[in-house]
Amino acid sequence: MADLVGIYAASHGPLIVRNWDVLPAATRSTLTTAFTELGRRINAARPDVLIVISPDHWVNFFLDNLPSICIGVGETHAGPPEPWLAAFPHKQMAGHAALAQHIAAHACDHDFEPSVSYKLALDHGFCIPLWKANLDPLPAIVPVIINTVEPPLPSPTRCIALGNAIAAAVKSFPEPLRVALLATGGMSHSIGEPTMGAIDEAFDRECLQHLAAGNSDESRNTLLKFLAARLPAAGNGAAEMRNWLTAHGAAGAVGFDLIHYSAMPEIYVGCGVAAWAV
Amino acid sequence: MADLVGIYAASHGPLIVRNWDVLPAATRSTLTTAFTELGRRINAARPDVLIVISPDHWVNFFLDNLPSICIGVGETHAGPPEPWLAAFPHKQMAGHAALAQHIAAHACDHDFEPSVSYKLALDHGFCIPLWKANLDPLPAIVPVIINTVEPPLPSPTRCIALGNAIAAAVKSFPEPLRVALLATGGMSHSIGEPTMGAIDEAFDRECLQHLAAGNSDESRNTLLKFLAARLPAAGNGAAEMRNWLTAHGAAGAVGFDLIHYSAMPEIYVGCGVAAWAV
Amino acid sequence: MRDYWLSKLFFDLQTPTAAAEYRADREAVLARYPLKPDVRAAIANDNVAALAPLVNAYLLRFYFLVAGMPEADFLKRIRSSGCTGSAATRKEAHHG
Amino acid sequence: MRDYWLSKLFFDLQTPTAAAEYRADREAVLARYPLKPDVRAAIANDNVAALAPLVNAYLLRFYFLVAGMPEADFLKRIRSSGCTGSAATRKEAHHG
Ligand SMILES: [Fe+3]
Ligand SMILES: [Fe+3]
Repeated sequence: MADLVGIYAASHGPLIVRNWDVLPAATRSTLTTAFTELGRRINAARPDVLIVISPDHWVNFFLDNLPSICIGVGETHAGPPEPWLAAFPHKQMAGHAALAQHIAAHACDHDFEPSVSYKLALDHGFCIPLWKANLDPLPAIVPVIINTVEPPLPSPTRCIALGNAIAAAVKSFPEPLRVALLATGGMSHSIGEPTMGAIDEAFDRECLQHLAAGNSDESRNTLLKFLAARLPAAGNGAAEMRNWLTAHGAAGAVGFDLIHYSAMPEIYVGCGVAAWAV
Repeated sequence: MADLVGIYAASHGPLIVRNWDVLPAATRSTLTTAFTELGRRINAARPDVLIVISPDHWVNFFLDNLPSICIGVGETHAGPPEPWLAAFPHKQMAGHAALAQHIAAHACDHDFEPSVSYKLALDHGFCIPLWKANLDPLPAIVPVIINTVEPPLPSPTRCIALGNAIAAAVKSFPEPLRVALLATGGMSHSIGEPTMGAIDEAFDRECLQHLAAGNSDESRNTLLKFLAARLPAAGNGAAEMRNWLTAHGAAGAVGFDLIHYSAMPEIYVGCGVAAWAV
Repeated sequence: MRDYWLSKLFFDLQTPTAAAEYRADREAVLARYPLKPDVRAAIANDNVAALAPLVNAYLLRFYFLVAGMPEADFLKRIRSSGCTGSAATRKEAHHG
Repeated sequence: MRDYWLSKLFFDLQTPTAAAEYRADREAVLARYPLKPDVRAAIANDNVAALAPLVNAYLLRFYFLVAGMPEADFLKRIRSSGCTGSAATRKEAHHG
C-alpha cells in the first residue's frame, strides 16, 4: 500500500562542500540551481520516507566485512563523520526500521543476499545531496549502500534488478506511506588513480541518453552493453553509476528528466542531477 | 583446472567439545567413529584446500553489518575464540586468498552479493569438525559463512544455487589444486528457544532421504517443498541445513553416502555426518 | 526487530574478561550501554520472556549462562514465556 | 589483493585525532601495525607507486592528504607510477 512518489539521482563530489568557498561563482550558481530544483521536486512529492542509494566511502565498513549491498534498518542514523561536514544540520536522522526490514526480507526472498545494519553513519555520499537539496522536512531515511569502492561490487545487471526489487518491496509494504528514492554519486570521475581529475564527458552524455531511452528489455540490454564497454575506462568513481542503475531499475518505465549535467573538473566529477517519471 | 575431490557435511554441536568428558561412553564412541570415518575420507581425498561452509555464531559479525553470505579471502584465519576451545591445536590456519578471491568474483559475476572478509576468526562451527576429523595435514581453509543465526538468511533455493556456483568457480580456477568442501551444522536443533533440547528426528531422516535422491530438477523441487513445510518447525538451529544445501548444490549429481545419523539430545542436535559423490 | 544496545551488551559479554566484570559488578557494565528503562528493568529481573523478542536466541541463551542462571531454570522460563521461537525460525517460511 | 594492515592504517587515520598523532609522531603510530618491511619502507619513502597496488585508491589518496603531500605532487607520482587504475575499475569488465 506504500507508493513510490519520486525517483531521483544526483552527484555527490566532496569538493561541492569542501571547496565551496573557493569554487568559481559560475560553478556555485550552477550547483545551487540544480540542487534547488532537485529539492523543489522532492519536497513537492511530499515523501514520508526517502530511500537513499549511496556507496559507503570507508566510513562504516572495512576489509573485515565488506558488503556488496547493505540495507540500513536502524531507527536512526548518525550524521556524517567527515570533519569538513561538521556543519551538516543533522547529527541524527530518523530511519524507517519497518520499511527497511521489509525491503531486506523482500530482497532475500527475491534472490539477493544483502547485509543489514542497525547502526550506520551516513557519509557525504548521503549527506551532500540531502543538504544541498535543502529538504524540508527531512523525510525518514532508509539507506541502501551499494559497494562501489572496492570489490565485491554488485554487477550493473544486478543493480537494475535490485532497483526493481526495491520498487516491488515498497509497493507491497502493508502501510500507507509516500516513498521516494534518491541515488547519489557518479557520473564519470577518478579518485586516487592516474586519471584523477579527468572526466569522460562523452561517456556521461551517452549514459544519460541510454537512461532517457527507458527500461524496456532492449533499452536495458543496450545500456548494459554500453556500460560493459565503457564503464571500466570512465574512472573508479564512475562505478557509482550503479546507484543510478538501481534508481533506473526502480523506475522501470520510460520517462527520464535531466535537471542538470555538466563536466565539472573543478569538483572532480561529471555532475548530473536527474529525475525519473513514476 | 582445480578439481573438486570431495564434498562432506557434519554437525558441529558445541557440547561435542564442552561436555565431552561427561558424555555417555556410547555417545563418545559413536561420535569418534563417525568423525574418524569423515577424517579418513577427507585425508584420502588429499585436498590442498578445504572450503568450509559454516555459520558465524556471533564471533565475527554483529548487527552493525550482518551479512547473508561472507567469503573469507585472508591469507590466514585465526583459531576459535571460544574459551572452551582453547585446546584446539591451531591458533592460525592457512587460507587460500587466490581461490577465495576467485570464488568471490565468480559469485558476483553470477548474481550473488556476498561480503568478503580479509580477517576472520573461525569459531566452533568450523573448528569442531576439523578437530574431531583429525585432518593431517590440515588443508588451507577457504571459509564461506552462510548466515543462519539471525536475518538476513539466504533462502534454501539460493543456498543450492550458491553451491553450484562455488563448484563452477573451483572448476574454472586456473591453477591445478585439489579442493574439497565441508559443510557444517544442523541437523534439527534449537538454541535459546522454547524447543531447546528437542530434536525432530523425522525431519532429519526425511531430509537425508531427499539429499540421497540427488539433485535433478525434480528432486530439488521436492526437497525445497519439504523444507518450506518442515524447516520452520525443526528449530532455529535447523536453519544450518542451508550449509548442507550448499554442499548438495556443489555436488549436483546423484550419490550421497550417510556416514552417521542419530538423534543426540545429550548434545542438543540431530547429529549427521555424510559425504556426496563427486 | 532487535534492540541494538541489549544485543550489543550480550555480544560483548562473550569475552571472558567482560563476563567476569559483569558477574563482579553488573551496574558498572550496564552503565556503559544506553539501555531503555524497560529493557534495563527486564535485565534486573532476569525477565526471560521480556528479553526474548528483543535479542537473538543464541545471545539470549548465552547471556543467562554468563549471568549464572542454571540451564534448567532458563529452559523453564523460556518455555513459559509465550515466545514461539526465534525470529530466524519464524522467518523460514517467509524466506522460503 | 589488498594488504590488510596497510589498509587498516590508512583507514584508521581518517579520524582527526589519529591524523594529528600521525603528523606529530609517525613512528609511534606505525609501531602499532604489523606492517611487512617492504610496506613500511614504501611508507617511509612516500613511495606512491609501491603502495598503490596494495590499498584501495580512495584510501591511498586520503593518506597522502593526511601525510601532508600536496595534491599536485600526489598526482604527479600516481601518474608516473605505471599503475593503470584501481582494482575496482579493473574489475568492472570482469564483473560485467
Ligand atoms: Fe563518491
Ligand atoms: Fe551452530
